[in-house]
Amino acid sequence: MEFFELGKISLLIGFGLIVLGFWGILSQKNIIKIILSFTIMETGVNILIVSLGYVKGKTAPIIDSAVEQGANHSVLGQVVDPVPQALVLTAIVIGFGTTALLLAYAMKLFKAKRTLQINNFNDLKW
Amino acid sequence: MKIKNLSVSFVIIMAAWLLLNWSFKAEIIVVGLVLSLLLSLLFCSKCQLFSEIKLTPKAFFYTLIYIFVFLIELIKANIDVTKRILSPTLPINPGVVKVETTLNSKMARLILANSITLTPGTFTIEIHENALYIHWIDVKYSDVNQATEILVRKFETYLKEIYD
Amino acid sequence: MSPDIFKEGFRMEIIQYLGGALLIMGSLSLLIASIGLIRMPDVYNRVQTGTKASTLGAILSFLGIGLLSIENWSESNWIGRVIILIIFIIITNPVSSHILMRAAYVMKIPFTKDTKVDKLKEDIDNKVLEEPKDE
Amino acid sequence: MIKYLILIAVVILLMSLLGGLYRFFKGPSLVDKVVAFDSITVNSLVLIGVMALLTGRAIYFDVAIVYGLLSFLGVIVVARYIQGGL
Amino acid sequence: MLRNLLISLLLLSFVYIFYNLYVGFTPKTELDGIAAHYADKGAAEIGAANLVTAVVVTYRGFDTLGEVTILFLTASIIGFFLKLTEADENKVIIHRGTSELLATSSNLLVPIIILFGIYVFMNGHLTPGGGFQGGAIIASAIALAILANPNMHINHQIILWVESISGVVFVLMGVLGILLAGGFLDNRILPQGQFGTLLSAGAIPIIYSFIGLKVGAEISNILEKYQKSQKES
Amino acid sequence: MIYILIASFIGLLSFVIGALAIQSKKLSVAVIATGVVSLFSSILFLLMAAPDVAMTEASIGSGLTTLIYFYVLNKIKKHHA
Repeated sequence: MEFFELGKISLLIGFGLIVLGFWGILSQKNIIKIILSFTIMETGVNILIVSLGYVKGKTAPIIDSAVEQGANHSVLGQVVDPVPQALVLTAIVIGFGTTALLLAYAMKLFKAKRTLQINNFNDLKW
Repeated sequence: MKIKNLSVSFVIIMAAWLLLNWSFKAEIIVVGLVLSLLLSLLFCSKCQLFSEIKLTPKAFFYTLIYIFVFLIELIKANIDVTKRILSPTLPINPGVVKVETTLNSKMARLILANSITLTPGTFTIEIHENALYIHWIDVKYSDVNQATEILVRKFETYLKEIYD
Repeated sequence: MSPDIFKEGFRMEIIQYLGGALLIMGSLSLLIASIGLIRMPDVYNRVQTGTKASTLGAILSFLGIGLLSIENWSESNWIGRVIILIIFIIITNPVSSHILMRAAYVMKIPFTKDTKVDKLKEDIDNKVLEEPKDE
Repeated sequence: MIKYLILIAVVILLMSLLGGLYRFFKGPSLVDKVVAFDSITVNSLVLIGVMALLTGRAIYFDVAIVYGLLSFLGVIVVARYIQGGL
Repeated sequence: MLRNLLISLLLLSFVYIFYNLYVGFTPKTELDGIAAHYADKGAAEIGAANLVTAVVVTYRGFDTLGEVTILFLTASIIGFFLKLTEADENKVIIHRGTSELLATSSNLLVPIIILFGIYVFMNGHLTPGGGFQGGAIIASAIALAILANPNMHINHQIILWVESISGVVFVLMGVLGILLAGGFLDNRILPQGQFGTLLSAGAIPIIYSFIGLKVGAEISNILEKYQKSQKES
Repeated sequence: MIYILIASFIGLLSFVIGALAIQSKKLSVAVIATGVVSLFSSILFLLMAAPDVAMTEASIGSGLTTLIYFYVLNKIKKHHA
C-alpha cells in the first residue's frame, strides 16, 4: 500500500511533467513550441507544490457545514495545508503574465526575421 | 418595448443570482438588485433580445408545453442515435437540406436552431435570413416544403405563440 | 419486516437508487457518444452523434448527482448550482457544435460518399448566399 | 451499494474519455480534434460532479461551472481561427 | 548527434535526482508549524471561511501586492511592445460578422457570465475563488463578446479608469490597515460580522472586489492589445 | 480507491497528451493539446483538495493562455499565406 497513495502518485505526475517539459525545451527548434514546453513544465511544478501540501484523507480548507468544526471554528486535523495552495495560486497568475510576455517577444522576433526557427537567430553568437 | 426588454433581462439576471446564492437574506437580495439593475442597463439595452416576447398567461402555458415537447424529442433523438451507432451496418444516409422559417425574433430563432440541433438526426449548419441549412443524417425529403413540414412545424407553432 | 413507504429513511433510499440509475444512464450515454465519435465516417456525422448523446448524458448525470446528494440539500446549495449547470449546458453545447460544423464546412472537409444532397453548396453556386466565412 | 454504482459510473466515464482520446490522436483534420476536445471536456465535467458527490462538498460545482464556460470559449476560439476571423 | 547525447544525459541526471527525492518522500499525516496555526486559529482571527483567502489576502498580503504589481507591469510592457503605428491605428477593418446564433447566444450569456465573475469574487471568503479567478472570468466574458461581434469597439477610457481607481483603493485599504489595525492589509478595520455570511470577514469582500476589478481590467487590456495587433501589417 | 483510479488514469493520459503536444508537427494541435493537459491538471488539483487552485488553473492556465496562443498563431498564419 506504500506506492498507491494519492500524494505519491501526484508527486510522480509532477516530476514526469517537469521532465517532459524540459525535454521539449531542449529538443524543439520552433520558438512557439519552446514556450509551450515551458507552460507544460510550469503545470508540473504547480502539481508538485500542491502535492507536498496534501494530507491523506483530509478535505479542502474551506469551512462550511460539511466540515466538522471544533470550538471557535477550529478545523485542526480536518483540512489540508492552505499555504502551498496560496503559493500556487500566485504562481499560476504570474505564469500567465510571463507567457503573455514571451509570446509578445516571439511576435516581435517573427516580425523582425519572418521565421520562428531558433537556428536563424544567431546575431549574438560568436 | 424597451421597458419590456430591460425588465425581462433584469428578472433573468436576478434569478441567476438567487440560484447561485440560494438564500433569501436581506443583504443578498439588496446586492442582487443593485447588480442586476447595473448589468441589465449596461449590457441588455442595446441588444433587443426580449423585446418581442409576450407576457400573457397563454404564452406562459405554451412555454410549459414547449419544454415538454422538447424533452420528448431529446429522448427520442438519443434512442435514434443509439440505434444507429450500435447497429453493425451503420445505417446512415446523410445530406444537407434547406428549410424555411417565418420567425423574426432573434431569440426565437436561437431557440429554434438549438431545438433542431437536439432533435433526431438533424443539425443546423448555417442560418441566413429565413433559410436554415440542415445536415440530416437520414434524408427522407430533399424538397424545401416537405422538409420544412416535417422538421420545423412541430416547434414553430409553439414558438409563434410565445414570441411575436 | 416489510419496508414502510412512509418511513423517512426508506424514501431517501428509493430516491438515492433512482439517482444512481440516472447517473449510470448518463454515463452510458456519454460512452455511446464516444463510440459514435470513433465509428462515424466523416466530421459532420461525428459532430451530430457526439453533441446529442453527450448533451443528454451530461443532463442525466447531473440530475443523478443532484438526487444522490439529497441528504445534504439542507446544508449547502446543491440544487441551485445543478440547475445553473444544466441550463448552461443546454444553451452552449448546441451553439459550440454549430460553430464547429460551420468551420468544418469553411475548411471544405469532404462529406462521406453516401451523401445524397447538398443544398448549401447549390445555393452558394447559385449566388443565393455568400460563403459562410468570417473576415 | 450506492458506492459500487458510483464506481461503475466512474469506470464508464474513464472509458469514454479513452474514446475521445482516440479521436484526438487519430482525427485527420483539426475539426475532428476539436470535437474530441469538446467530448473530453464534457466527460471531465461529469467527473468533477462525481468527485463533488464523493467528498460531499457542494462548492466543487463552482469549479465545474468555470470549466464548462472556458471550454465553450476554447471551442469558439478555435472555430474562429479556422474561419480566418479573430 | 552529440547534442542528442547531451540532452539525454541531462534528462537522465534529472530523472536520477527526482528518483532520489521520490524515494525519500513521506507524505504528511498531520499539519505542523504555521499551517497548524492557520487551521486552528485562522477562522477566529480573520473571520473568513476560506482559509486560502485568509492566507492570500491578509496573512501574506504583501505577496498579493507584488502579484498585482507584476501583472500591471506585464500589461504595460505588452502595451509598449505591441504599440501600433499611426497608420495601423487608423486602419479600419470591416468584419463581415459571425454566425447569427453565436451573436445572439453571446448577447444572452455575457451578462450572466459577468454576474458569475462578480459572484466568485464577492464570495471569495466563503467559496473557492476570489479576485484573480473572478477577474479572469470577467475578462473571458469580454473576450467572448469581442469574438462574437468583431466590429464591437471597447471604451478604453472606462477600462483605464476602473484599473487605476481599483489599484488606488486597494493600496489605500492596506495603508488603513496599518493605521487602524495590526498591519498592512489587515482586514479588521471593519467589524467581522457573523461567520459564514456574505458581509463578514471584515474588509476581505471589499479588498477582493477591487482586486477582481483590477485584474479583470488588466487582463482584458492585454487581450485587447493582442486583438488589435492583428491589424498590423 | 476511486481517487487513486482517477488520479493514475488522468496522470497517464496527461503524459500521453503532453508528449503529443511536444511532438506534433502542427502548432495549432500542439496548443490544443497543452490546453487539455492543463484541464487534466485541474482535475488533479481537485483530487488533492485544492478547489481554489483548480479554478485558477481552469480559468487562467487553460482558457486565457490558449486564447493568447491563438491570437499569435493567427498573426503568423496571416504572414505565411
